[in-house]
Amino acid sequence: MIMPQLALIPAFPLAAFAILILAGRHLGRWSAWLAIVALAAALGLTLTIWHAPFAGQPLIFQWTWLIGSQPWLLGLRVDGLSWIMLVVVTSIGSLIACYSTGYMHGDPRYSRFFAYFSLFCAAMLGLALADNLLLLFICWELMGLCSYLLISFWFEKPSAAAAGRKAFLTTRVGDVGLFAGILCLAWVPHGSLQFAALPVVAQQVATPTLTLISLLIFMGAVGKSAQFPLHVWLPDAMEGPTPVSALIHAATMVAAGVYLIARTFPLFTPASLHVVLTIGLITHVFAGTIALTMTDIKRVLAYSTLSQLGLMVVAMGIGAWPAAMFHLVTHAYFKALLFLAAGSVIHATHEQELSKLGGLARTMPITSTVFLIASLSMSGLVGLSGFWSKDAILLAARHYAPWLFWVLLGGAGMTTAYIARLYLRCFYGAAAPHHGHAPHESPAIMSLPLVALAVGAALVGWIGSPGFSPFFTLLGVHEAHGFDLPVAALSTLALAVGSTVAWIVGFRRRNLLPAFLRPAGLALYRLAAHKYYVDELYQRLLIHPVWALGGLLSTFDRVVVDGAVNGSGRVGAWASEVQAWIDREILDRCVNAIGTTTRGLGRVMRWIQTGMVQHYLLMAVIAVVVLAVTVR
Amino acid sequence: MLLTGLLLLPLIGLLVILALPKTAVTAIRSVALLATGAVLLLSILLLGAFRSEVAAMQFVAQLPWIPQLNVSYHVGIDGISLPMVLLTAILSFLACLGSFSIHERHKEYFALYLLLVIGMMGTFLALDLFLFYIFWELVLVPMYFLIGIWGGGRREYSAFKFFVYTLAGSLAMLLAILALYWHASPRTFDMVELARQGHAIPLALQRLLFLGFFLGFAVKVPVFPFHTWLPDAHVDAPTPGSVLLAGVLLKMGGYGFFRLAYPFCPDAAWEFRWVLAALGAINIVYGAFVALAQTDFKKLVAYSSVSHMGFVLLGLASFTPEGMQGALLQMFSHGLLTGGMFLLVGVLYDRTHTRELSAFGGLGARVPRYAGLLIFFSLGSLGLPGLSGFVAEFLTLVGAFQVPEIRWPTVLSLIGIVLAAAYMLKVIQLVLLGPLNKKWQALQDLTLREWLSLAPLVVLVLLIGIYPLGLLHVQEASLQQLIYHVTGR
Amino acid sequence: MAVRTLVLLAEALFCLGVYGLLTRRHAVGLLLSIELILNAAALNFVLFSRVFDQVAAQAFTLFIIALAACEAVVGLAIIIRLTRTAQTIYADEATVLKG
Amino acid sequence: MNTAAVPLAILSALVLVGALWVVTLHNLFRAALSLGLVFLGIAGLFICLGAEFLALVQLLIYVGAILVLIIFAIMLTNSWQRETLPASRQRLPAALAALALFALLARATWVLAWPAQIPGGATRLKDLGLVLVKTLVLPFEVISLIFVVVVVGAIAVAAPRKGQS
Repeated sequence: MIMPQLALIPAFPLAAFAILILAGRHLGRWSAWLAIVALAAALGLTLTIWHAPFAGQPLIFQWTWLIGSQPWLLGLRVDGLSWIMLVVVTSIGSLIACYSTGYMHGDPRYSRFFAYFSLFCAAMLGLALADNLLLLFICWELMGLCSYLLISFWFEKPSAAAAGRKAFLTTRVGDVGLFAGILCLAWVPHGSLQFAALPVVAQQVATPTLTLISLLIFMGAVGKSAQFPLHVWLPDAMEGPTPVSALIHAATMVAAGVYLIARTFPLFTPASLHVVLTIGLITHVFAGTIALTMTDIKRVLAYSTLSQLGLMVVAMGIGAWPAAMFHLVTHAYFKALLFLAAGSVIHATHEQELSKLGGLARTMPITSTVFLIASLSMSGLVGLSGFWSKDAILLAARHYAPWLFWVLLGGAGMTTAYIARLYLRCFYGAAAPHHGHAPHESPAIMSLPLVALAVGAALVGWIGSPGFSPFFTLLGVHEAHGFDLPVAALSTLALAVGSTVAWIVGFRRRNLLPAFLRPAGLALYRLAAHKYYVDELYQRLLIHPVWALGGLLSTFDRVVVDGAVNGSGRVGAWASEVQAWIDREILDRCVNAIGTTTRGLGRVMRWIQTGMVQHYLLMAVIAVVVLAVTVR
Repeated sequence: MLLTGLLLLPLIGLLVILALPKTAVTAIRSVALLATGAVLLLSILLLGAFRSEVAAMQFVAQLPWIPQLNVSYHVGIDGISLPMVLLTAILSFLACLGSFSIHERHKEYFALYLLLVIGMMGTFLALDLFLFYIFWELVLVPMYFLIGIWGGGRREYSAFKFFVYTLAGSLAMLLAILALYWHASPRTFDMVELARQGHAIPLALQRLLFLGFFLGFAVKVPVFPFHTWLPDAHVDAPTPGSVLLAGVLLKMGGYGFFRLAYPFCPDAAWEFRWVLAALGAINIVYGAFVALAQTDFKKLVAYSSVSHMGFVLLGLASFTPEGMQGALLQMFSHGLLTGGMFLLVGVLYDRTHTRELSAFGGLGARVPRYAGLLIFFSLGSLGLPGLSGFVAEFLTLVGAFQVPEIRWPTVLSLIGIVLAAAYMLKVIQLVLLGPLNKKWQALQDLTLREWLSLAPLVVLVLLIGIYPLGLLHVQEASLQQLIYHVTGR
Repeated sequence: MAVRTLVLLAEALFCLGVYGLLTRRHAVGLLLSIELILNAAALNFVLFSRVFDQVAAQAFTLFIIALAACEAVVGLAIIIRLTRTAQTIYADEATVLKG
Repeated sequence: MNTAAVPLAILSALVLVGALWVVTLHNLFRAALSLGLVFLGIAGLFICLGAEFLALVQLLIYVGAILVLIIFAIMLTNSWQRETLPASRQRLPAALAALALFALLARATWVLAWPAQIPGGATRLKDLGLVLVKTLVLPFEVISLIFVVVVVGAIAVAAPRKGQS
């Protein structure tokens, strides 16, 4: 079914961006409402077309963008997968936009914030709607730009400026991989960039090529979803305003990598899926351990995001892409909520160091409650959203390999541990002394979205729960998994263990390790607290060499290449010196002789040339006479 | 007739300026602006009247000039030259607006400026090699004086280097032109006729001819290792000079490949495509690396030009519709983007009299409009989708990637994309972000005139980035014909 | 005989004019000499008009008189100008043309 | 010698003497007056040749206008007060050249066969007028154009410039 009005969905926020960037200064606080209304309109439009994805009929709108030996089409497509993304983005987006009106209140670049915010939403919606890799890539890059602009939003802080640049460049490395993947995919025989054509392509193309293409595409996902080798930008991205962290760096953009894998899943071969699984697993475990040691609220949440994204990628790696998508959705809600609640804390106390926080449960009851709900949901308390999605992944893992199941179960325990540690130290214990006014609950415009998201974080998982699963229907998967009691029991056990450990070690500060293991434990702790020194490693191995190479080539350019030019110029000058000598000593003599003669003649002529008219006339008359006499 | 108008209008402006007294600065400026504005209008009319489905030359005008040598005044345009003509018209108008910040010797400046416009236009319009060469060389003279008189820094050195370097390249081209002339039967400078005879030239001679043309154009493009005049000339040229230098003069080199080197020596061009591709990749990566290390704003942008022009070479080497479209579009887009960048550098230099990147910092808070535009053009340069640079680079890479012989250079040049982001973000970070440097507390934001000279570029960059089809349709037929001419496919 | 005499008279007049043109140092003197030359020509025209019975020749005399008037006016204007700017009216003192 | 030759001879002598004075007299004012003598002589000759109209014009324009103009100019430039002009340094070569020129011309004139007598009769004014507006209409018009140019030019040349008194 062809529907041009699909273009309206991203067009609303895009229009809001255009208005805000051009005239935002004059709109004042109305700029926020413009962004919210635009997003709400996109949400409304998305909801009105619900029947098509459920009926399994995709809505399509295509147009020609480029021409060459073949026309290059861009297109929009709404099917179950993209519809889910649309709903997630627009619903969370509009709630976060409401929240931001309070959070960003009084900022000198208030309208600019909402401009970028709208552009991001437009790009994200475009990405979800894209029916081919080209448009997806375009939106992908635009999101990267918005991420950059929003991370560096408070650019007066050098750390924020540096973080934005780091984010952009790191993801760009991944993007080049994705770009190369697109290039390959476009020119393998029978290649096509249309998602709908990918299953056919996968059958036609040789497996090694396919592995290469899928790995290149996965590289893009690694960059955007901050998977292991390219994860370094995400924790730094917490320099941005907290609503941005919530929307872009937790709920939507970073999940786009997972969405990309889901979209291009037919291309992935077993070999490349192994790579995906490995990367995801490394990220999951490794980020989880770092999250245990971080002392900054937002950084804990950032590493938690990394870990959860790793979990989704693991699910992709074992082929359970519907489960991964399911976790993406539930994660979007509870992680956005966690960030917003953390933002509420930061807004109230102007503090994000765990050591300087505590006992906020009394002064900020709403924030405390929603934070608890989100934490429990993420930890997988039975009945809450996170439980259902994590359960689906655990089930799939058990089918894949038992060892993986146990590792993921450990990961689940770790998840509970770090989030419980965060919650307890933030909201319980002795209230930290505060400078100035006492912390207070955030205004209604901020707490209402919190409550709304809390409802989502608690209940949204039910759409994928066994027995009632419109979610999987939307994705066109009918092998609905049943409720597996042992798995549920084990995951609850992991939750209990994790939270107990967090209570004892993280909150009460008891060291449970036997004495002989303590040095090793401390070393491990240090390693994790320094993020395994990955940043430092990159600095040494990558960034310094690149800059050094730039400097080297620049010197080479100046000294060698330009030196060659100037050198040949100098040789030319020298040659002309020699020639000049010859000219001066030999040729000039001859020339001078001619010159002297001429000058002598000239002197004679000059005597004639008196400048007096009568003189000339006399000459003329004499000449006439002479001519008349001589010429017959 | 229309095309002759493109040449006559600036000429009339030039004569009027020469007749005006030195002191009538306003009148001189208005005449120059009117002349370039009229050229712009005329070229837009041309675009309207252009029939994009026709591959052959259009609006042809031919008058015998030196019949003894079979030289004629012969002008015409096709889908390859029309974008270049448009680019020249747009940039000369906007740079003329930007020239209002010139403070001394107005009469000479604007007279030379219009002479430069005539030269550039003529190069893109000429269909007679003799005429082409005259216009090609005509460009050098005013540019030499623009850099040498109104420039800064080591302007005499740079102007001289520019002049001699380019002239040396042109001599190689002149040799090739003369060889072509003597080889053609009947002897002619008619480019259309010479192109028709292209395949008839023996391959050995074609190689030599191609080498000659290559040297001439490689200096102009510029191709590594013939590029070192470019940073010096750019840095020391006055702002409008840099704009035209980067925006139009470099394109003359690329255009030369399309119009001369490829049609006249098609077999040699086909044979040497891997050389072009390799040099293109080197340009992209090398230029980007060197740009990364620069501390002078203008020099950085100059090296970014080296990098970006590499894409033109890469696209040219592909002989695929995508690649050629990309190369031509890259020339257009790079003209707009670099033109904008240089105008912005000039704005900053006018106010602060420094171009050291480290001397700035935190300007984003002080001059938000300027910051917005600088970010816009930087993003365009680093190839952000939605802006013109991306379309061009995408087409180029897609086109080049499908040719097995030049696949590895293409893959190599992907590094350039990351590096482009690195040096452009470096600029943004050093100039706009961070705490405000106290020295620039009273910096003034863009004035209306500066805003007017930049806004059209913004619109065009966006337009091409979002709807490139318009320009691609214009180019399509002629490029298809060229590809068919060279490859027979 | 009379015709030849008159032609000779005109020639003498012409040569006297040339002599004056070559020797007069005063600019007005030059002008006077030129008038002599013109009158010599006029005399010839009228004479030949009678001899060959051509009325047109007389018309040319008229033209000569008219041109003489013009020449006198312009010459005098130049002389006045010269006295004002060069402070000299002697033709051989105005040597701007000297190489 | 017939009677008709007498006035011719007198007039010729008048003209010659006047012309000689014009080019030799040191006093410019007197030279100008001698030029008047020449004009009168020429006018007389015109009458003898049957061109009465031209004689009238000659008197009116030359004597009445041009000569007066010249005398005015002499007076304006104060040249008449200087009694003697410094002699030109090229009088001798000039005289020789002029004589040579005359010899040349006279020789050429001498060898030609001229009609013995001047034909009689007078030119009808109507014929002259017709020639002017028919055959010679173009030069006639050109002359008028030249007049305009001369008037404008003379004013432009002689008018005092800005900054000069």
